Amino acid sequence: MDREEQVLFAGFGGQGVLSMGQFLTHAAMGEGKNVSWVPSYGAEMRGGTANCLVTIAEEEISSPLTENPMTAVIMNRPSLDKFEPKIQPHGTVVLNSSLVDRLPERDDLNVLQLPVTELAEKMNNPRGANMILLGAYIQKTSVVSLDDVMNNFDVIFKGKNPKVIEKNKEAFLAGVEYARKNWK
Amino acid sequence: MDREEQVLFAGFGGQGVLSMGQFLTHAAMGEGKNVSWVPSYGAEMRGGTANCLVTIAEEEISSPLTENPMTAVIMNRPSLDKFEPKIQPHGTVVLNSSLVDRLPERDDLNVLQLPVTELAEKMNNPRGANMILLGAYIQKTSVVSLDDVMNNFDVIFKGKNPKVIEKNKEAFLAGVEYARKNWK
Amino acid sequence: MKTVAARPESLTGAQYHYCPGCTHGIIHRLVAEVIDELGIREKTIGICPVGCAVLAYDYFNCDMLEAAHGRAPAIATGIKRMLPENVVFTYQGDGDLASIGMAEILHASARGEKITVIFVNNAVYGMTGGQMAPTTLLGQVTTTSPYGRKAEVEGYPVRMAEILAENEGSAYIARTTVNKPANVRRTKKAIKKAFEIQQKGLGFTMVEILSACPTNWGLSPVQALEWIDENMIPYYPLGEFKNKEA
Amino acid sequence: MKTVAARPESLTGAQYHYCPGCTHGIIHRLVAEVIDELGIREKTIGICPVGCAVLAYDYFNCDMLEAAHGRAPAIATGIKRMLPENVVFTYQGDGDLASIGMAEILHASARGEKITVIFVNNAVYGMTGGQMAPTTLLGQVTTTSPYGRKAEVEGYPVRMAEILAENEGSAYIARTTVNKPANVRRTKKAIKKAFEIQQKGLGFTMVEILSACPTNWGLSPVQALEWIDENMIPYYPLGEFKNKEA
Amino acid sequence: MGKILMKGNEALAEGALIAGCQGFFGYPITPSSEIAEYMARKFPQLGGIFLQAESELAAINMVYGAAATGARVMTASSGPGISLKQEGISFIAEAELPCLIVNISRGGPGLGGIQPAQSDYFQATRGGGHGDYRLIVLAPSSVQEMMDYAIEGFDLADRYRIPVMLMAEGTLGQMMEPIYVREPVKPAIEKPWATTGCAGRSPNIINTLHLSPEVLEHRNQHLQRKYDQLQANESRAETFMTDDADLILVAFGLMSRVVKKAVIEARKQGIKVGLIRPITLWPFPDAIIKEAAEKAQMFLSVEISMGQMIEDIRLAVDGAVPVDFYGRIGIIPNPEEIYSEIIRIAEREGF
Amino acid sequence: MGKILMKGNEALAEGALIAGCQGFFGYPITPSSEIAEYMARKFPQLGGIFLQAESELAAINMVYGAAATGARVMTASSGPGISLKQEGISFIAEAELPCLIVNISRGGPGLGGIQPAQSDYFQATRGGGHGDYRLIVLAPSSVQEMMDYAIEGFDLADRYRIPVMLMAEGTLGQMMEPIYVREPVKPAIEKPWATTGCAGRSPNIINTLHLSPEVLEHRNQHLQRKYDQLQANESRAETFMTDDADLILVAFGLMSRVVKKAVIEARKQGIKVGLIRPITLWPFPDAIIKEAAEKAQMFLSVEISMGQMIEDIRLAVDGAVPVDFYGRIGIIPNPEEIYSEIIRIAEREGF
Amino acid sequence: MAKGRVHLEIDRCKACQLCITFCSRNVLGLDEHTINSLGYHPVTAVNPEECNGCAVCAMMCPDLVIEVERE
Amino acid sequence: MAKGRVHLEIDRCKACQLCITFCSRNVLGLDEHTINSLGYHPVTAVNPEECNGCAVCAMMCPDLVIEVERE
Ligand SMILES: Cc1ncc(C[n+]2csc(CCOP(=O)(O)OP(=O)(O)O)c2C)c(N)n1
Ligand SMILES: Cc1ncc(C[n+]2csc(CCOP(=O)(O)OP(=O)(O)O)c2C)c(N)n1
Ligand code: SF4
Ligand code: SF4
Ligand code: SF4
Ligand code: SF4
Repeated sequence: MDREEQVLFAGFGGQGVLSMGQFLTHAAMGEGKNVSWVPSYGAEMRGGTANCLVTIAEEEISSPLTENPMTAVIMNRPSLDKFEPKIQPHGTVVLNSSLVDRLPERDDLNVLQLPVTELAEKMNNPRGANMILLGAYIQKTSVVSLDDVMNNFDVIFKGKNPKVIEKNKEAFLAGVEYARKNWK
Repeated sequence: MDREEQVLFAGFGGQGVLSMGQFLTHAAMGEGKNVSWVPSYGAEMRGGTANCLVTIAEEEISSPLTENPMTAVIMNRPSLDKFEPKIQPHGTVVLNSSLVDRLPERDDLNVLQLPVTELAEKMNNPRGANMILLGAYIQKTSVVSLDDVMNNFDVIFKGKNPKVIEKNKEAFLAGVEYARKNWK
Repeated sequence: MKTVAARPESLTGAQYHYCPGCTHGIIHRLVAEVIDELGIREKTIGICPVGCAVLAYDYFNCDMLEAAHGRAPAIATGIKRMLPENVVFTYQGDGDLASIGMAEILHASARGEKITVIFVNNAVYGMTGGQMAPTTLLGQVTTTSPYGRKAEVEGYPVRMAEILAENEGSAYIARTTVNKPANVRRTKKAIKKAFEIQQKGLGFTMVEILSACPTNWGLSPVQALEWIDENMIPYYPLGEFKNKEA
Repeated sequence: MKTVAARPESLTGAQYHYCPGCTHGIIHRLVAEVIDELGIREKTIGICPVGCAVLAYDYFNCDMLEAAHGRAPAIATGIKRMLPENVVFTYQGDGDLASIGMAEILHASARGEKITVIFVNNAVYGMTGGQMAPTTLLGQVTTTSPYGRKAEVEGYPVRMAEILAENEGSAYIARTTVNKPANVRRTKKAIKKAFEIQQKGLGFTMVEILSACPTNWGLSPVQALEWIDENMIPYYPLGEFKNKEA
Repeated sequence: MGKILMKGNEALAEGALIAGCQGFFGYPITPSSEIAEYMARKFPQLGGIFLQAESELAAINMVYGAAATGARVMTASSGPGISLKQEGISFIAEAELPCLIVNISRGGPGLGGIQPAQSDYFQATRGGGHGDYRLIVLAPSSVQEMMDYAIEGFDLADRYRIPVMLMAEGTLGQMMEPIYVREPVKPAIEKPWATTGCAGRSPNIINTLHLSPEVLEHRNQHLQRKYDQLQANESRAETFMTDDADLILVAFGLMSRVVKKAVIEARKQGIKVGLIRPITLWPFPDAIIKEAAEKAQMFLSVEISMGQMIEDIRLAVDGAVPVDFYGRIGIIPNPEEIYSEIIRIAEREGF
Repeated sequence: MGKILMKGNEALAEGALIAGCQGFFGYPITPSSEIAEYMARKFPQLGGIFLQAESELAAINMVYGAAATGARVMTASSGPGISLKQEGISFIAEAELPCLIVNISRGGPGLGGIQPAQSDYFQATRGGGHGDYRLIVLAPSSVQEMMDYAIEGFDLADRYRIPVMLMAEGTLGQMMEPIYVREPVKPAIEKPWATTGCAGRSPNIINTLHLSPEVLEHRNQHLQRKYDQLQANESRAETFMTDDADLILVAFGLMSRVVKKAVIEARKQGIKVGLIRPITLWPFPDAIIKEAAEKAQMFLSVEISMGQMIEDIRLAVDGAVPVDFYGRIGIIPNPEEIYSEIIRIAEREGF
Repeated sequence: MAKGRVHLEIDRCKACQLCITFCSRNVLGLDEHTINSLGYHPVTAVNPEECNGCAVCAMMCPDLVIEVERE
Repeated sequence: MAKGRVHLEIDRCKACQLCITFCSRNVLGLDEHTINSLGYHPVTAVNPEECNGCAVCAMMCPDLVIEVERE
């Protein structure tokens, strides 16, 4: 298949996985890439898991869908159970180790872990867990350029309360920091 | 086309044209003939014209429908206007001359007239007009045997009030009588 | 001599298809007279129901629509929302309004749609040949309650004026009848009030009119008018149930 | 020690999918407790709505059907008419019952169907993500009344208990809430009364229960219970609106 | 017992009673109302349930509830009323609740006219509601068949757990013919899935919600297997003089009898013409038509519509021979008219 | 102006506003509700009318009334809601009231699932309501097209006095892509038939009742002529690498993009495969398919259903070449899956 | 002498007799000798001189048969 | 001494705090150190000895988390 980056974000309903995906999509679009963002929806409205798939490509995106993403950003255990078998061979998993109490069983995967729920609670920003994970993931993979993200932060969050933006930025940078230190 | 007798009964909504047709259908069935009765319906519920088509045949009836009946029993002027052009060549028209103030324009038709509305009012039985016309028509055409009809009268009207049956019989016989005298 | 009664301009004069003595005809005339008197014919849009009055678009001399069975209030809503300056009325029977169209009428009233509903309650389905209506009286024989309507089986007749008066959105709700001259006059007044309140924008307006169906009641036209007094009014009391102006 | 509170037998114990603090869960339990106490689990047939309670068939431990949106009362009618000895209840939200299902509930009530309706009024469409309901309060912000519901535009909230009490066929109609222990107890009593009156065959029964939707109200669960006191009860007064036994 | 004269609608209603129908839920509409009226008269004595619903929507959902109890139940309507039932029918199909749905059809679209038409063919055979589902659709052509197919309809419904639609032109509902009244039937099929109260067993659930895509797909595949089975086993048609026919007319319902008369007449003129009458509009008698297409030169679809069944004929014929169309709306063309059309085609094609 | 990131449903809603839509009447249902919500936010400032109806039935009839005033108006729904609109749609079709009806579709039958499906294809293209009528059915495949086709839909509706349906998989409504926002359009078509009050003219009547069979037939013939004209002039499809293709896949909507990716991949393997994407599901692009059938060896219909569009492909191909089917429900098959299917067929057939 | 005059468009009359019933001066009756184009014995003024022009007949006539003039 | 005892099925708890709010004896609280399988900090008995077995907590718990025993 054609090379495009397809990243899956998955977690509980309330963990902000859809926004993580949208953030990345916006950021990539800001860089002039072709993008698409496809959420799972509805069934997950009350509880359960939520996920979205982000595609980033240089060329026009033919299919915004795939069952087999290259990368999966996993916020809780049920999501790992569900998506581990579907990640592409030699793909990457980014794990919220606070809520995922096991490692992937497959040994071909590139595994990156960080305890974002705990980190977020420590920062007194429990809703910021998703941004921490996103910061770490972007820092590590450079799927979009970190500088561009930081420059565009306000644009991406356009219309949001400046305080909220500030909190998100903090969380994001904490993730970047964590990845720099721990994921070599 | 196959020979079957197809008779159209047509008039105002309240003139009992549907019952005329049903009576004939019952009578013919009583004689062991194959029969069908097809009403026009609905549109005519509130005012306007009503009509039904009776088919009587020795063989199984393939089509209970036709646009071109051999015979038409016509109770009012609008019905003549509507159906005159459709009667088969050399067909028969039986007319209620009380309410039809013209003769058919076609000259191939066999025309039988009688002033049933007046006759019925004279008999103090205004609802009996249809039975008068039917009596006359059956007497004249022998489409069913008069004896069979008379013998079956009560069966055909099964469930009806005996007084009503009596009044209908009177009217029917008045029609038979009229035809005997006037239609030679 | 001057003419004191003649066909109102808001009727086309086309011959009605109604049965002899059917009071739909009287009600049509009253609505038309009110439209004439208010001088609103050119901005009035009417909606006819499915029911005996289905052909009313041929009779009213203003813009008219023909609705699906029961949906006239929704159609009226669509029109009035797009054309708030126009006057919009629906004309509906009891099957149309109180049976299949129950949700639509209730919500038009709850929303306070600025429309006028002429609700012709004749306690039976006229057009389809005399089936039971939600307004059919207990004991009344119809083709689908052939042994007389029983509360235990078919439930109780619904009183629409009373129900709709419960809604805050209703601005004028009255019940009248046309079974004698005085009642005809009262009905016309109620219709006029309803149109006026619509024009003032106070909310939903409805006049429920007890109407005769001699054909399906199996009565002569004159008997049918008496039957309204004897049987309908006791269950369906006449009067104003809501008047935001009063 | 003896157990004084535990899962009733008439619940399966399956984990609810409801949001934290959603009082659907309390109401489920109360219905189940009443069924247990009346000993009717094996002859009860329940109908769930389309709405947040759409999966209630997984939660109630008796025969259950899942209805099309708003049609539960018609389905209940079909069942009860065929099985008059059984006990039939519907469980419906305000969108389900008061919006799309208005005609069905009104007619079930008018007919005096011997069923029990558990009507969960949370003033919003929960399942579909917080749109306006017919019961949404004036001024309340929802995704389809983003500037707050205005009487002039969206009309007035409907009071179903009051409307249905108008119908002769209604035998028991009450409005309660579950926002504090005393009200939970009253709600359970009302539900029990409704089931009992159904079993006595007196007619249609309904308990309207003011219920919290913390998610779509944008409040914490505890705040949501307070919101019921402060905003809902003033417009939707609690009480019995009809009791044929009383 | 001898023949008795009956109206089509009444014969159908009587047929339902013979089949052991215990409940009727409907809303009046011309030209179907006599079915309801007949039930209203008969059921009280028989202990069955007649209920006039507040609407067609309510009626079909009452059928949903009543059928879920395992009873044989039905509804009847026409045109606009059948459209209003589409959501409910889709639910019933997915819940696999056996029942009989009658469409005594009229002309559309919109309020249209109450005169006969066959223009609800697509709606009946393709599912006017949402999703992949099918009904068995039976098309009687005589008053006798109104009765017979009603009985058979209930039987098929129970055997396959499927809603069965009986579709007839308004005229067939309104006309009278003498018929033999059949013997009462005792329904024999067990319905352990019915919701009747869970005494002595675990609760039964009637449900059409499948939030998991896997389950949803599985349910659809399950239904599809049933439909495949029906297509293999239950499609039916009457053939008339098709063996050596150059031209085969295809028509259903009362229309087919008119066509038959025209065919008889044309045969007298030596024109090799035949008739196929689909009895099940779904499953459509593909195989019979396909086989006939091997010998015939041409087909003619005769419909009281602007051309709907012709698609099924073309799908069955699969390009082997041309398929022509003759249609009217609101008017059943008479035998003379069809005969002329046959002659016209025969002259043009040189049959 | 540059591209902006939008959700499919919102792009569609914005497209409607660009087209001069003045009224939205709807009832919430997943996965379409964002359209209503967008309108609720935007209309008050623009002076348009957003009204949440009490039901889909009410909504479609509000559209009937509002469209009758000559305004550009619309509704949106999904699955069960679209079924409930069938009576109203039949009325609107017969009354020839231009409007836009959106189906952001889900899986059925019954309540089914809210996951994407294309199983309302029959309902959309054959008329789920009663009577002979058609809608123009547009199937966008991207967020950009959600906007573009909404605009075009209003235009076609006005030009032909016909209801236009825009049908898209739920996923297309929910997903985001960057799009170019189009310039606002000024609707130019006069509507002298509209019911706006009869000042200065004789009354206008919007009616669908035709009690006389002759008038009814005449009306149906009138509609049919319009449909014939649409079939001749307005059917549209996108073709991709079909010129030399042995195997042509046919798919619409978002599904077609997945197929396109598989086609590109298969071409890399030297397999001669192409794609036809019907843009108008009705009028179906018969001619394009028929022409392609002259060169291709085989067709494959790829649908998120149990097989519906395949009938239209077969009717177009008319037996010239075989038409295979690949379908899922509730799940949009991914490119890998379609690719495998292509390989499987290519190996089997020796392409 | 008559203070009022009724004009009867008899081809619209359906002989329901509502006008006859409500006319307090017995001005109106059915014409048993005529059958109108609808098939009914239509209304006629049997005592035209009694008419006071009160217009009650027109008010009760469903079918727009009656126009009334008054002095 | 406690007259009552609560059994908490913590994996069902959604941390809505209704039980906590309505317990007049402050028996219950959230356990900030645990995350249950639903992802919440679940309820716990912080002052079990205060419980009088009134069962109000169970009455207000929407999620069938709480069983209560009383002496
Ligand atoms: C959807 C639908 N259902 C049923 C009908 C048939 N139908 C036509 S009129 C009518 C009832 C008429 O009764 P009512 O509203 O009381 O008016 P009336 O005829 O008595 O004036 C019915 C059931 C229809 N046309 N459309
Ligand atoms: C025919 C139909 N229309 C719309 C929907 C979408 N829908 C599902 S639930 C719902 C409303 C739920 O609100 P409510 O009844 O108040 O219950 P709650 O979720 O608040 O408990 C709607 C509109 C549907 N499933 N079917
Ligand atoms: S059936 Fe009844 S309501 Fe209809 S026209 Fe006749 S009298 Fe009037
Ligand atoms: S105007 Fe008055 S007095 Fe004259 S005929 Fe009419 S009712 Fe009688
Ligand atoms: S039983 Fe009563 S005292 Fe004990 S924890 Fe519950 S609410 Fe508190
Ligand atoms: S009420 Fe129930 S769900 Fe809520 S915090 Fe207490 S135990 Fe947990």
